[in-house]
Amino acid sequence: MQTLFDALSLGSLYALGALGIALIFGVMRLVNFAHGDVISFSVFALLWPSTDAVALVFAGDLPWFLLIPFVLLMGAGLSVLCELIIFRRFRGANPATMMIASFALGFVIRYFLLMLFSSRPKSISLLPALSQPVEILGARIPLLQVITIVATIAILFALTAFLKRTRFGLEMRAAAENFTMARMLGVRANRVIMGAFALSGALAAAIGLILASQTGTADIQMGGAVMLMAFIATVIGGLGSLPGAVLAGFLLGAASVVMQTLLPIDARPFRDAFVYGAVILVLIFRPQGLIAAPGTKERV
Amino acid sequence: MSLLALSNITIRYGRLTAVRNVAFNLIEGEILFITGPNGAGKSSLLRAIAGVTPPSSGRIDFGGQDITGRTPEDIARMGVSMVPEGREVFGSLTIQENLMVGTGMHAREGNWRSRAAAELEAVYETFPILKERRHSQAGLLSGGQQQMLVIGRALMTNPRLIAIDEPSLGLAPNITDQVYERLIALRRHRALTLLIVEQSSTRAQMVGGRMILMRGGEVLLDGDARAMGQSEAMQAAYFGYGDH
Amino acid sequence: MKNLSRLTIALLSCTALATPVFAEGDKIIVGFATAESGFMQAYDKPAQDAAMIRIGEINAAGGLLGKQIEVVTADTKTDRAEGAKAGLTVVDAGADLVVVSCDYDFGAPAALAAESSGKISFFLCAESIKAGIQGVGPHSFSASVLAAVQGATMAEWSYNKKNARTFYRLLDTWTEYNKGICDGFDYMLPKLEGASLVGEDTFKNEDASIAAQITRIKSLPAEPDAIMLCTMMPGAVSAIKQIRAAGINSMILNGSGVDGSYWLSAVPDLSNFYVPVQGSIYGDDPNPDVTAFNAKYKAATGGDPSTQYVYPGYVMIDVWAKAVERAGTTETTAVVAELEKMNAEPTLFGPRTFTAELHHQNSAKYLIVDTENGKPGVVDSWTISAPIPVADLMK
Amino acid sequence: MTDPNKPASVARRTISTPLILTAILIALALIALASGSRPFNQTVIDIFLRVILVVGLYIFIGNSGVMSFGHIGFTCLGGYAAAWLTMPPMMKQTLLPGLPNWLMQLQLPYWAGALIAALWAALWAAVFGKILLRLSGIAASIATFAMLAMINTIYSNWESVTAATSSVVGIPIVRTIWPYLIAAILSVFIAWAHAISRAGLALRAARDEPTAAAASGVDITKERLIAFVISGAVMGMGGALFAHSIGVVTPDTFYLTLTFTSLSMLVVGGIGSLSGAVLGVVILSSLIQALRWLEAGVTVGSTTFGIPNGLQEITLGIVMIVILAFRPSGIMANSELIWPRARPEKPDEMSGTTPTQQGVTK
Repeated sequence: MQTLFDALSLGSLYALGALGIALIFGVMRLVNFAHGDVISFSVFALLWPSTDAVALVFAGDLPWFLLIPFVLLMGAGLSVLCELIIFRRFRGANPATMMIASFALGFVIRYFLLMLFSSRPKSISLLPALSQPVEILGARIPLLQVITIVATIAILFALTAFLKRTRFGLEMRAAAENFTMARMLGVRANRVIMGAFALSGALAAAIGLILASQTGTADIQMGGAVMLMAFIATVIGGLGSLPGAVLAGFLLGAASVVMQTLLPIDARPFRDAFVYGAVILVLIFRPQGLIAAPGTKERV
Repeated sequence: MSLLALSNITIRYGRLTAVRNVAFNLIEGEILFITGPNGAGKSSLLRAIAGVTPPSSGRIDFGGQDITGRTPEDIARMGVSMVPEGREVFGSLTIQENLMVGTGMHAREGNWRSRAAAELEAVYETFPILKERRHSQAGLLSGGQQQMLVIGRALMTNPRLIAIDEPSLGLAPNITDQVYERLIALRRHRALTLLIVEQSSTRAQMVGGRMILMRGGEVLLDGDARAMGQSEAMQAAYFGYGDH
Repeated sequence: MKNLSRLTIALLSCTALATPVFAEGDKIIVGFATAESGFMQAYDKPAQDAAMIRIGEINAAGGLLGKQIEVVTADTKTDRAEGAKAGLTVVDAGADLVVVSCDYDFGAPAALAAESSGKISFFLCAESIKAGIQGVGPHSFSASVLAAVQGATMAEWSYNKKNARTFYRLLDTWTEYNKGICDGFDYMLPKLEGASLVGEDTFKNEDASIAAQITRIKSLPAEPDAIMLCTMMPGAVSAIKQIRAAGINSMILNGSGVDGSYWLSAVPDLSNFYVPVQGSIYGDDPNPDVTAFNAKYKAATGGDPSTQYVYPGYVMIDVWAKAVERAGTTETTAVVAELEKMNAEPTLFGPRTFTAELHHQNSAKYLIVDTENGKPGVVDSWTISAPIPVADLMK
Repeated sequence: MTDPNKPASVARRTISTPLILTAILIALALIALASGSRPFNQTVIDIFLRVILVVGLYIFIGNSGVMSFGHIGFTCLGGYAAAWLTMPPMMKQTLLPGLPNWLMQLQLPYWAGALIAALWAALWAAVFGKILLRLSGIAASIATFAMLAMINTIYSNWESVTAATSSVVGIPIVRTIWPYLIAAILSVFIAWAHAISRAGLALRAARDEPTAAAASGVDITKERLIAFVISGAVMGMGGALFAHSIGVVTPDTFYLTLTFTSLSMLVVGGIGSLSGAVLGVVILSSLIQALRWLEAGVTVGSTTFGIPNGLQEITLGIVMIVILAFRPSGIMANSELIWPRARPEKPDEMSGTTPTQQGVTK
């Protein structure tokens, strides 16, 4: 029971991350290595620039109903800015070039944060009320874990509704699958890509918020680990497949938690080696991903 | 007045020249077949018109406006609807969603669905099979059904010109017949202009209308399809090719 | 015999090579090959500032051997290859003492560069036994105390003073420092009669969630008396927060790496939380000189010390200068010999001992800081009953 | 199907590329020598090491077109192999007690260690390649990343053999520049020889025209495996020399940062070009060095805290983005440095945009 919650909450983070990467990958075949730095940025947006060890909270003290939109907006804003200034110039460049450009961009964001905030991890208390345990079905579970899972599910539902019900969502899904065809049907490329970046940035901010409330830390490298897992989830989920990304994210989280639980103590530090081994196996048996959209072909 | 006018179009890919100095006009309401062997540059020409790969030199006008170098979405919004080769359906979307993709450009978010409803009904009327399966994934349709879907999808954008690349490719002859039957009927109904690329000229001769024969990136012949079928030039053009 | 003479020749040639080129009559040079950027900067800079304070004091009092101490710096960029370059840079600039990064892993390349040039190197605050003879060479020292001593101190103190009998060991496998704390704990635990280890687990500092590890603790039949948490920043905050959020209220024992109040806001009302420190940054150190130093540090840098890792930098210059004074020269072998004679040499932050076998502290007087309701304060002080033998440290 | 690309004539036509690159490397070494500064010497050693690594990456990525995130794993294997082979047995007993006895007693000179390290890395490249290279595209990239992460996790935790995350010290330090120069030149020639070999040509043909190449009987998986193993060996050698350059190895040295910096240098230089690989390193490294000097130039008195931390890295990132924006295929794109007079008929011979051969098209 408890393990299930553990797996779900870790999986939620990976799923949200994978979704953010898959959205952008879908519309412009960009593996966005700056995603992790957008996560960190959204958290630091809550603080005043300072190189002291004690975090000077700026927007972090807002009540939650203002705090959450603020963070999401920061993530979306930065992401859109990246697209406007940088990625627009790389439309149609080969994937390796775009990838390295995104990596360089992430590098710039990271060191920009370092310049303002120093490399020392800062401690912040976000939404402290969430650090209390609650009783669910006989298990005492941190409230934050519950909220993480619920929020992820809510985000997933909202996103699904957005993608299914609205015109913009429909255009985005069409563009993710076949960008040129969508344009030939009058779908505006810039708008869709910008929308994808905004959504992806907001998702990154959501992860940042969850991570920061969970760990109580703002670290310029905090987004990196989640992004790597999310990146892997995107690929094993099936390229450009949003449901696949989510499914794979949850599976990776579950694999990680289950292995931590089942492996003997001596093998536990090697947990990640087992997880990555499993990733290789999945890739070999399903190179097209867990959920490959019918009729799509790899365009990388 | 011509709806579409191409002048001196040349298209290069690196050192390879796919289309050389092609020029022709298309009158509103006309039906034009572009035929010719594989590699003649037909598809390149269509992609240039749709704005996907702009020509290296030359100029394209549509409805009196210069559209050379415009983006595909701008050109689509001006009324050019493209049905590319290979029936590029959105496999993971349902049929109805496929049809709806192209309707967004004429509507605001609020009245989008209601405005598209009439169009949708019209397309379903033309292709009843699409209505029957409207909630299944497009990737699961047969080739003929997909062809109907992409034509229907092109119609949904309310175009002035539909450009179709190889509508008969990979379809059984009787399905092809059906597809053409619908196209002709549509043209009559809606005063559509049709630009159809086919490898073989037989279909053009059956349907009638104007035909352009291309080879090696150049226009060899331009004239009435039925008349051309008998001409010696046509035979020569075809016999020049085909040693492979 | 033959070997010995060859060694002597080698040593002589080393020093012969090193000294004449840069021997400058009127000043003594201390070279800092430390991180001025990258994540180590956060650890190096405070300790370096403290070292600068001691240098300032010495210079103000007339200098060392009558000469002023000058400082040269080179940035390691928190990068090992750059570290080697930085080490060479300060040696080439004529450094008599090479100060290297706080962490063993990041300091070692510069220390090795100093060692191969026959210079004394001092780690600012490395707490691995390798930061010294064992991992660099006979001229290398560390200014701090071994991590193992911290783990052993916490185990012994909590056993004696808090009556802790059941322990849980949670290790973050990220760094040697973390493992060092747990090694010290492992060394001490069997010596405590009636104490038992009821479970153990590992995690990674960067793990986004340690929920699975916490679930394992919670599935124990009874909450352990104490959790020995061997980790460091930034993962420590996350781990502590998650442990408390899961409703586990056992006392948490730590290494010095989590000292500081700057992060406490992240875990509101943290209680039952114990950290060993060399000196208190909270203004309640039993030694008033420490509090005076804190004021001096604030005057020099504009901020209070944020953790106890400021202090080793001060100690470092202090003991080195004493050794130089006693040797009457900055020449490497003579200074090393003087340093190795130090036995419980008093410093502002506790006694220091160096031997020909160990250039590090395998026993130290620690203050115990207890955090209750988010307020840290010194509650006790403890020195482990016997130094940890070098053989145990090397396993 | 006539084959105008007989190896001998191809070699003659393209030999100028490795020769020019060698000249650049030698010039760098001479500058370092002339400067007489030990830190600068170390900087040039660093550049040579990166040349080895990036050329190693080029051998696989450049020729196959498959992005690999895993090659630094081989560097890790090489670095640790060098430690096992060249450390004094005394040190090994304390630091790495889990080594088998014969290895424990062994102490080889650094060059022999580096050669064996290269073979060791090549061996593992063969094993991993056999498993992974049936994949292609981004799935292959992710699989190589998973491989890197596995190697890293194992080396970070195998206490008795790799000392886990702690630094392995006692590796003899080689501070003279020549071995690194020779190794860098060697790797350039290996890359060149592979590129003009039948395997290299076939691999590039498969990269540019997969269907055509498969139709003409190119076994893509096999050709990729060959490139993977050769590049693995070069990366392994680079890892070994890296270990000797600073005398310390840790697993996290050979992880994401090194992966991305080397990949960046390759992409900025031009992913499909050997000259690009070398120039990418030289240009970006010079840029980094220049920025450091600028930074140090602001030094006043005894402290250098004048410039905000991170400005140098930000500049570097921006410069990279700008280069890529203006030259999306990298500085060299797909071409190679050649003597002007020796310009062959087909200038892109080396880079392998070999025109599709007749008889292959349908």
